[in-house]
Amino acid sequence: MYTDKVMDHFMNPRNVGEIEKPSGVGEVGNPTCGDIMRIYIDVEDDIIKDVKFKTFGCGAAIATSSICTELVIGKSIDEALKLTNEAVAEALDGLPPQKMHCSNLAADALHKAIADYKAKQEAK
Amino acid sequence: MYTDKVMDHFMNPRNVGEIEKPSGVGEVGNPTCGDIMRIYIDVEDDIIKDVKFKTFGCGAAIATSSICTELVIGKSIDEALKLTNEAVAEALDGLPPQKMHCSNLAADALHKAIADYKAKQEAK
Amino acid sequence: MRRVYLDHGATTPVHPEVIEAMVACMRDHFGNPSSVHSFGREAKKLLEDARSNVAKLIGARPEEIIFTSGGTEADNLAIFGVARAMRKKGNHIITSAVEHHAVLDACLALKKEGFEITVLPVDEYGMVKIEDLKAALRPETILVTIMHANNEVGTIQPIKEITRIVKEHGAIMHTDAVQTAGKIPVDVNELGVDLLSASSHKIYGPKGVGCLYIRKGTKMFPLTHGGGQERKRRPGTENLPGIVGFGKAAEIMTRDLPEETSRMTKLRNRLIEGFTAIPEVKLNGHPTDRLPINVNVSIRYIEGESLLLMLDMKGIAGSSGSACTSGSLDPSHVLLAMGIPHEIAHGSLRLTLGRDNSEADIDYVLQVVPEIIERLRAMSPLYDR
Amino acid sequence: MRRVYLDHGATTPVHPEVIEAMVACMRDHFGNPSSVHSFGREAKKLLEDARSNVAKLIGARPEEIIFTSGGTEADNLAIFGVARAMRKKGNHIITSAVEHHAVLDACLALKKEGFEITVLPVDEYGMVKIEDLKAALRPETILVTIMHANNEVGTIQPIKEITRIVKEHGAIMHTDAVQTAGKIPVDVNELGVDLLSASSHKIYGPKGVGCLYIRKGTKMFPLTHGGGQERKRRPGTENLPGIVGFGKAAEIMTRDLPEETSRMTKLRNRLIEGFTAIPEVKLNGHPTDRLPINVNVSIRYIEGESLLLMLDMKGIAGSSGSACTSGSLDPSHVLLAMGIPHEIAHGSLRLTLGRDNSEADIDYVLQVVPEIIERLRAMSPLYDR
Ligand SMILES: Cc1ncc(COP(=O)(O)O)c(C=O)c1O
Ligand SMILES: Cc1ncc(COP(=O)(O)O)c(C=O)c1O
Ligand code: FES
Ligand code: FES
Repeated sequence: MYTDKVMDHFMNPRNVGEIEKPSGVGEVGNPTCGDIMRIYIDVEDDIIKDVKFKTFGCGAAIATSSICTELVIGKSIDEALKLTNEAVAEALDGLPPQKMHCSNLAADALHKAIADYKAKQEAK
Repeated sequence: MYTDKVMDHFMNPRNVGEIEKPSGVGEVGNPTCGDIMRIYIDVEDDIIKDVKFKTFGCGAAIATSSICTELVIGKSIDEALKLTNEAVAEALDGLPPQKMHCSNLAADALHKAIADYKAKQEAK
Repeated sequence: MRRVYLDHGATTPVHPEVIEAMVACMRDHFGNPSSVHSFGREAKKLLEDARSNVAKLIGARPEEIIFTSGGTEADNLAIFGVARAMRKKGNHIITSAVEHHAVLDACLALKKEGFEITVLPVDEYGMVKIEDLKAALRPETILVTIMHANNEVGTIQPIKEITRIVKEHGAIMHTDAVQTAGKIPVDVNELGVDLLSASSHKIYGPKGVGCLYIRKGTKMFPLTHGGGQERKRRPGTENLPGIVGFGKAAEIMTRDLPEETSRMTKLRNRLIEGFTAIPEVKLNGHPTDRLPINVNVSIRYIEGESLLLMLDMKGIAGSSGSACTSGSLDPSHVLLAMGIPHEIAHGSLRLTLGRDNSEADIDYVLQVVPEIIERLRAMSPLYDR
Repeated sequence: MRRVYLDHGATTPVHPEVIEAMVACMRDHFGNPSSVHSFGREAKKLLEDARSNVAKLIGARPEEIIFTSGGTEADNLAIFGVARAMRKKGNHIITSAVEHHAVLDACLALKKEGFEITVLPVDEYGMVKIEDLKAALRPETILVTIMHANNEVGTIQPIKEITRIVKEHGAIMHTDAVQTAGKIPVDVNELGVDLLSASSHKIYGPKGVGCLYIRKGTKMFPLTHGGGQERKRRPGTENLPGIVGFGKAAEIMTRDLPEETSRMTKLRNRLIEGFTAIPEVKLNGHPTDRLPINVNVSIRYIEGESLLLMLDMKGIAGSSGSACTSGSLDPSHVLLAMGIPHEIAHGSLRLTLGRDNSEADIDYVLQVVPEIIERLRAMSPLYDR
């Protein structure tokens, strides 16, 4: 069902956890299945220094969460905002059709975390 | 499907053929399946001395024709008239349910032959 | 005693490689293809490999194949499925008088649901006439279902031409290819059909499995409801060993088709020559447009069942009409539709060849049969002369 | 790696004796049971022997057993068959919220045909309440279909009592016994039901075959049309190898039932104790009126699929909800009907035991599972503390 890359990220997820004092936090629930992801980002000079996540969801949800963190660490927030669900799925060598919706979770949560960061910046 | 007795009478039918100058002949077509039987009887002093048959029909039709001839040779025509389809089927150790109608052929043809004989007698 | 099986049109022996594949499936990959775990994934792989093999046999794409419990279910699924889905568009269905009961009886059942059914007649060879089809098509015709080759007399219908006309008219075309898929070349795109039924047990696969080819975009309802298997078109835990067997059989048939076809044709022609040399024995069905495995003759003055029984005592297995209707007393509806009189239809014999038949088998049959015919004719009141 | 199959509720390995019987059937008795000749008669005998064995498993007479392509078809045949035959008498059907999709979806399809469907709720254990049934019965109720035991949570319904009420009311009673026939004692006369569905692949027989018990005198229409097989209630060439396998499986289950039941119950109870000792893990289904093979637990803060995948990496095969719906994203309709909240239902695990499981398997599972739960909880945003 899943590619080797999905299974690798599922069994050995990168960057699981929380960031003590995050620059931004985003949490989304997947409207299709009800699964949940929370993402923490640590931003310095508009560059994403660190990302951590927690996910309640299927194998694809956990794997996309994991690869998403890898894809954006070291990127600028503008670059990170360009990350699409398709790009996430592609980085995992694809997802089964009925699991494409799972890839939404990661990118959406990331975008939300960045929005949270931006809102906090403006509030300063 | 068929009992050993049916198969024996089918493979080695008794009294197949015609009688040159029969005392009576009966022919019936089976209303259920269209099969045909013709029976010839040779009667002397109201006793059936000889019987022959010809049958165009299924295995059960041939076997019942055969056993029917055996059952009535040597019998009086009154006794022969009492021969029922059930008795014919029973003498063969039974017939499959969907083949019970085949046993009609023999007894009906016999009764018709006897009627033919009687009619000829009266005509004399 | 020598046993010669000549009833391959009714069912075939299961090919040893098919049995092997099924045993391996049951022994090592028994999982439910819907399950997430490794047992399920292994089963799923076998299922999809089989689907590819069956698709290949008829030139289809794997995703156009829906597995069923046999040809009967495939026919019913096609006919009820289209009728119920297209009811708003029209209520007229066309079929032919020589279809298998799975098609005919499904159409009759739809009649009770308010559909109108036109049953096309056939000519003396069992062939549908194109003019009749053209005349029968109406604006409200939603489905035409005509078999590829007849199971009793072996006549092959001009499905490609029929389909062209049906498609031009805008109706859906189904063909029952239970007797052809695996026996003669069948290609859904060459034929152009929207739906095509096939069955495993006619081509050395196991009984109880078949398939319906459904061209992408064809609207139809399922017959049964439940789990989401087979793209929701045919729910229920898949008959995995059966499907794997069907897949293996399809693979073998695809491989051996050209060779077997020419071998069968030779044996068939010898049988036909031998039988028609007997007085008052006549070939039924088309002389050339016929299945390579099919011989069907009418033997005057003789009734079919007693002939079959006598053959059986000599180890020869044949049939009279189709096996499915052998419980019935009516003479074959196919022969009657071809204009053959009742009592001659009653005396028909079908011998259908297969991979296990040899020249020696034919020798044996041609040696044994004339005596049997003579014996039965001697018993027959119709054979007075 | 150790492989522990704990998904016998989804499907079972095929018993070696079953495989043997099927191979013998395919190798030596491949005939069509409808054929007149010796090949056909041999096949017919195997068919009827299997029918006797299956009948015996559920205390029925052989002539009351109709073979189908599985539990799904048996359920559909029962429900559509009665509905269409009894339409004139009434249009109301009662079922329960925890039925298998084969029953629920068939009922929903009938709704579109104008039938009224009452779906009885269940209590927290998944049990139908007798008062609810009584309240739902109407003069126009023609059919009540309630499963014998639930496939997901294992709860056994009081079918005997339910049937008594339904029969007093004059309606027809069907029960889906796919999860019970062969696993706990099932006797159609003791239960009193008119119709009962069973399936082969849940009891170490092959997939793709099942049966419907039809009490003599029960009026029903067929689902499909064609040859006269199975007393015209289910046409099509019989799946002989599958049926022979089902018969053998039924024979083995009849023989081994008491012993296996007590062995399964012990293993089940160990699993339940082990799981419920883990914090925030709760048993689903009835604590005592449950299948001896069924364990179903909700593990808070964890999602089912990822749990299954982790177990799978350790060689343990389980399921989350029923296998047939594993392609779907909705949490189990059974757990939701029992009042379990969405995200807890999402984190349910079903382990179903079988003949091949040992005490050592249970040891292994109970050793592996707590770590996995811990790992997944550590990843879960719901498990903040
Ligand atoms: C032309 C044709 N259609 C349909 C069928 C039915 O197929 P099955 O036996 O797989 O149900 C048969 C054979 O019985 C057949 O010959
Ligand atoms: C309770 C119940 N009913 C029906 C079915 C369907 O049976 P089958 O898989 O044989 O179609 C199943 C299993 O999938 C089941 O557990
Ligand atoms: S199913 Fe919910 S995220 Fe994959
Ligand atoms: S079927 Fe005609 S007499 Fe038997």
